[in-house]
Amino acid sequence: MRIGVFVCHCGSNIAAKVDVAEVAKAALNFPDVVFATHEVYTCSEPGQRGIQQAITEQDLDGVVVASCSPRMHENTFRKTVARAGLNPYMMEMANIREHVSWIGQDIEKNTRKAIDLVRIAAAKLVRDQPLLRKSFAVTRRVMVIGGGVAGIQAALDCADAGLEVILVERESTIGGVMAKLDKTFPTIDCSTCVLGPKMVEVAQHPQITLVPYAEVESVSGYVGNFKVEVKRKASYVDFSKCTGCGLCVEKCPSRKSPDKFNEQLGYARAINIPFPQAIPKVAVINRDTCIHFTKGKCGNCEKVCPAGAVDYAMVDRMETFEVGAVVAATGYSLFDITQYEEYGAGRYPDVITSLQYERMLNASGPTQGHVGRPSDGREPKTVVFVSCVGSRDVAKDRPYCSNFCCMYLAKQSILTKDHIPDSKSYVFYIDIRAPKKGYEEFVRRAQEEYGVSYIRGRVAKVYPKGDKLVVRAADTLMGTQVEVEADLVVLAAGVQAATGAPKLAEKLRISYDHYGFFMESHPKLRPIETNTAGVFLAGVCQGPKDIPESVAQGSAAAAKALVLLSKDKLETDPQVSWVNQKRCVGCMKCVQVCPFQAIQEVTLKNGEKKAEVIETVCQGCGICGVACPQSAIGLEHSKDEQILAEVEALCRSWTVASCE
Amino acid sequence: MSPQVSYAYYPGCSLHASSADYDASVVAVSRVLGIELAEVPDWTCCGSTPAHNIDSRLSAALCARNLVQVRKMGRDQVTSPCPSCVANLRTADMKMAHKDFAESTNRLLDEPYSGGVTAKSFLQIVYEDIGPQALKELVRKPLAGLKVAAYYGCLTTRPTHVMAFDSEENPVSMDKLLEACGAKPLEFSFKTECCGASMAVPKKEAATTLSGKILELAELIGAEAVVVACPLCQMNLDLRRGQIAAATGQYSPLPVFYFTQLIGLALGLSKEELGIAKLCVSPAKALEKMAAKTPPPEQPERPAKEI
Amino acid sequence: MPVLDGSELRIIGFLCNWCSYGGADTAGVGRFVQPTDLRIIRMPCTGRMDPLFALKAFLNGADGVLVSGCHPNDCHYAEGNFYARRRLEVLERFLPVLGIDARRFHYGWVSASEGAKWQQVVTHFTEIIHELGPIAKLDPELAVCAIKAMDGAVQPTAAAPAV
Amino acid sequence: MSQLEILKEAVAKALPDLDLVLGWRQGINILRTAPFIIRSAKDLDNLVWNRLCVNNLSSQLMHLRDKRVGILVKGCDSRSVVQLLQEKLISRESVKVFGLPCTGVVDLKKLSRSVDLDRVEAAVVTERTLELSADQGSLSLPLPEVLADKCLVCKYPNPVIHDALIGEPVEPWAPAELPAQAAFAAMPLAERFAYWREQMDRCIRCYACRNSCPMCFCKDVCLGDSRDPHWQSQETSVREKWMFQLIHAMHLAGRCTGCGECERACPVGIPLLTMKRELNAITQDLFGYEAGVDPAATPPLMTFAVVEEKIKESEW
Repeated sequence: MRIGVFVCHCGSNIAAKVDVAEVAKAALNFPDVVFATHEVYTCSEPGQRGIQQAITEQDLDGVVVASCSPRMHENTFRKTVARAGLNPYMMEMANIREHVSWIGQDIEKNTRKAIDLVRIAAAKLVRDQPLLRKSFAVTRRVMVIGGGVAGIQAALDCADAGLEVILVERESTIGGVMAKLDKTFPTIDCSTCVLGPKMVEVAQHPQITLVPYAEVESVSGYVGNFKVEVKRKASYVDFSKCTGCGLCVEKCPSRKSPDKFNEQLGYARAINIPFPQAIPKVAVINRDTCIHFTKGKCGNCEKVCPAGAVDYAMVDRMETFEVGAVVAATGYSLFDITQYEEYGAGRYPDVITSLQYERMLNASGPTQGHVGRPSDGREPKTVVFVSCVGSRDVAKDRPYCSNFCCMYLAKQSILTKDHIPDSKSYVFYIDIRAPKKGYEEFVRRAQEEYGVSYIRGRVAKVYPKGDKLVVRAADTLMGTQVEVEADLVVLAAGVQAATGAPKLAEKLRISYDHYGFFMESHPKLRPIETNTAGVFLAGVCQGPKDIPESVAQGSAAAAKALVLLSKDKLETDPQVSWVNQKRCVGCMKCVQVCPFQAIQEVTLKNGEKKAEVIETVCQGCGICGVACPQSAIGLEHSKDEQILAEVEALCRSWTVASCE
Repeated sequence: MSPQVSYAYYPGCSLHASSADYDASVVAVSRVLGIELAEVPDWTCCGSTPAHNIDSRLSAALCARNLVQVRKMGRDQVTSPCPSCVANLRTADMKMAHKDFAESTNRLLDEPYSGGVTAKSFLQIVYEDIGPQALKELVRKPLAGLKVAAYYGCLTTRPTHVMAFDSEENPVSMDKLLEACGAKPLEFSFKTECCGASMAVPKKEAATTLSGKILELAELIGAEAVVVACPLCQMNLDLRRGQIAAATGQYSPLPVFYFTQLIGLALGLSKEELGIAKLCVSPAKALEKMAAKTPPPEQPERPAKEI
Repeated sequence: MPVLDGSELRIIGFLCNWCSYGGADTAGVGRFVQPTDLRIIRMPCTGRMDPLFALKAFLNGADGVLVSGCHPNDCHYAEGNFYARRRLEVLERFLPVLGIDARRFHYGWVSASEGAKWQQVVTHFTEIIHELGPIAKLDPELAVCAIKAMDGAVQPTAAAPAV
Repeated sequence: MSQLEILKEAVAKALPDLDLVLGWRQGINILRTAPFIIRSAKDLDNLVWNRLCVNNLSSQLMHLRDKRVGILVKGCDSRSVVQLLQEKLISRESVKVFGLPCTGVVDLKKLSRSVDLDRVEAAVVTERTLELSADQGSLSLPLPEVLADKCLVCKYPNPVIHDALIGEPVEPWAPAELPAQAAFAAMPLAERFAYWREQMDRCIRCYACRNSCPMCFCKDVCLGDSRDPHWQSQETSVREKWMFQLIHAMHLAGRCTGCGECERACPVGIPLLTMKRELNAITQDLFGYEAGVDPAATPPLMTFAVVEEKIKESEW
């Protein structure tokens, strides 16, 4: 074999800490290396041309590039050698930047290490073989998990572009948090008026199948061909029959159900339609509070339902969908404000979350838009807003910023003035974060036009004094302590990952961070992709975002799904397992351990049983290879041969060293 | 009753001086609750407020010495009624876990401290080792719904990682114990506010204002008495009542009990045993009110020798 | 980090491409200085890690073997690290039977985002290996020099290569 | 009727439905028995069953997968059969198991220390002794001294699986402490490496250990003599020889029933079973798993638990 070695300076990134010329020189002593050189920027246009030139001139059939991490440029250089007529898999990289020059100070040691890494790469290359991609059919259907604004946007864009879409929503209606909002900043648009039409469009779109009140149970398969098992939770109402007339709700005698949609302000009936604009507009029975289920009596809803949609016998149903791509848009949940005991949330009824306040402000909310204190219904004249409750607080393990609280606090303080002209609002903040178009101006309006007092400082304590709540805080600008006697205290509850997010991530085989937010593939260059091909992210599930960002990411995720499914066929990664049937004794241990059911038992003409890999199903983990005692099954490009070559090359360098 | 719980007892300076009544009530209550207290022989200053602001190593050394004394008793648990002592003892024990710190500190000592002693506040052991339920069963003279504001002060539960007891912002242990004794603990938001103790000497008005606020809110919510678990809190709220009145312009008549005193009364101990007479602000009114409501004891006073 | 100065020992690392290899990259990008003894071999998944690779390395003179993959439940292939955990735990406990100090082998989990953790792992492991010193040699020098001869024999055949 | 007669009768009865039956016959001398294949009733005349039937016949089963096979098993041998079934390497329908309760077999290696095996003319096993007679007189040896180590610690003297149990089940005995194992356990870490290096140095790479191992089913595609993949070179350095034993050991992790055939077959007497026992102890401790007792179980390394109770992952 004729190997060429190309050592990269990466400007001074590598050259400053590794003697690249020495590395190239040493490489010439390695088996089969016939050419070695070093280049300032191997990845640059001239750098790549140099490689191609050498391949032709030196008649190379394998190339080692010693530069940055393969996670960075493996594809670049595979394409490079391919353009010169080599098989892309006849290229190996030695990571002498991230793993050497950037972490080691001693040039001599770095150089020795770099030489070893090149030695390893060259040794493996000797055992490499050309690999060919295969193509396989894809299912041109997308599943969007989560029907908030991000999910809705992703679903609509995919559907408009002609893909079939399955939209799975945990609640009985789509709309997510945005549907609960009264107005949106910085325009003070009516939230429902903006979102409503999109929700209707989802319901009416011929390409979209809406699966409400359902959760993802399990995910199998792989990019282009996922199988997603979805659990349709028992709602005890047949959605296909329910017209949303609401008669059942009127006649329901159980009036003490927690009102989830209204953030537990007031109560709902046991059978309930979350809100008038719900999509689909259907009722759901709360089994825990329904008199029929708890006491075995009643049955009003069943009697009055004109459509005969009520079905007490309903049970959870499993349904499996085959899709080519998945968009995760599962949104977020709120930080539990009772963890701030100094604010007395949970003990003092008039300390509420910003989302509860939003419901209060909302004309279709529990108070029909009338702002009243939960304790006595009285209209608050002094309202205090506290920012960063569960954000930017290391003590509560929530060091991150929730991104949009500053803005909605400005909005809510403005709306407060609209609702109660003779009211006075205070906002306690750490910093005001208003970086986007029209945001800063909006906050100024709150301060200047609406006379909202912004006080820079963290609130230390909230305590009742008579029928008022005293809010004590430091005013860090004045350097004094301030106390405000408030009628109502609104806490900007921080954003945290949706309940169950990590579980879903594990089902989708994507990573999530310490706080449960899903991990993007690359923070800068692949913010929509995940490390699992075919799974994309949209909205707050990836990290706190406001509405426009979530919408944009929804569209971006749709675009990624569309690109993926734009062709009917996808190319396989040829780095999959292969069975050498001459060695296979048919013990089927590989079949037993394969997580993807990618290996099957076949019977040869002579009646012998052998294992066989289904290339398009195999994901290339290599678990099988270790289970096979005679190494009959091996993962292409990571075969025993190849890893052994690496290990031995390294050990040889050691034994030789010790001999000198 | 025979002891079930046994601790080394570190009173700390206050309890042998300004708050002898606290000491008395702790000892008396312990007898009835079956808590054996073995006073640490030859204990010295814990190095609290005065020392640790100036020299944390010296402060730690002072604690370490006392912890060594405890070790020499063959014990690994020590209790003190003073949260400030407890905080300092615990802090020292934690710091001494670090090799370098331990070495340099032990150099100051005749006998090195090698760890292994846990300090707990007396409140904590009554709450955790006896508990409201058991306490309730021992009550002979219920406190007849006396409206109390339980005031924990800054140190009883903080710093959280040091004290590791009850809730940092809204502790409930004392409330539950008093409730078990028949009192009516009120929702009191200033449970852990600062009473200004550490500023009392350099900046008196800081202490008086802060203490004033605490009393003001207690009155506002209708408390008939304030109950504390810290000698310094007690001193600021009780002894400084005149100064507070001068600072705030209004005199609050609220008595300030040690929680051990009220528990003692509920257990049927005499005012004398509990040093009630030592309180500056007379608790007479509160006590009369209780007496008026209390039914006559169903059994005669426990003869002293039995204890 | 004393080991940065001491002479190097022979440490070989098998890293999962999806997490720890990326974690090592992250450490590099963050310029988290590490001992230089370690040589990393990239694996598709710790599920691919045959304990025999480690044993092969030890018998061939490795002073330490480090395997690092994705945190449990976080495997790119769902189950790879679960199988690895069993296989490698058995290996770790088997080493003392062979007279190899179990501390010469370490397996653990470092995600792609944990650059700082990777620095600690490498530093800590290298320190341990330096404490233990070189592993007992298996065979006399003659084998070594045979190998050397072999290496010498393999010389580039091409006309004066550009260096 | 003696156990042997009952056995012959049982085998004779089963023969018609079987292609062959694996049993023992007299070997090259009075003390040796050898495996042999029974095809017809007349072969039964050569069948022997006594304390000298040491071979674990189940190591042949993998090669006879396409036949209907009858097999004679002692308690220890039966565990191999169970393990093979568990791994679906053989099918239950095609094996008929004749179980022989056993009170231990004679270890010829031990015996050869005190007698010249080839000159023994008669051997009788009594309750407590082995009675040997040769031309120049006779010798009586206490059984514990001549029984195989594995028998002294045997937990399963009665076959754990059988279609026919020949004779009465025997009462299991308390496992003895094995001096060899104890000595190894006491050996300091540093010495163990040297110990094995010495032992492995004696290996002649004859692969008798592998060929006699009932769990070693790769046989002619074994990594030991494969050059692709190239796990092993042909050189006879300690490294290569030790590596082969490690391959064997790791492939047996969680599968080895401790039948001891490897060590018995080793012509240079490498204490392979000592190594295997240590390994088995590890899988036993980690996964509470004992190979070859439950046909329905899964070998521990062929599965996993999301939360491993016994595995304490390192802090770092």
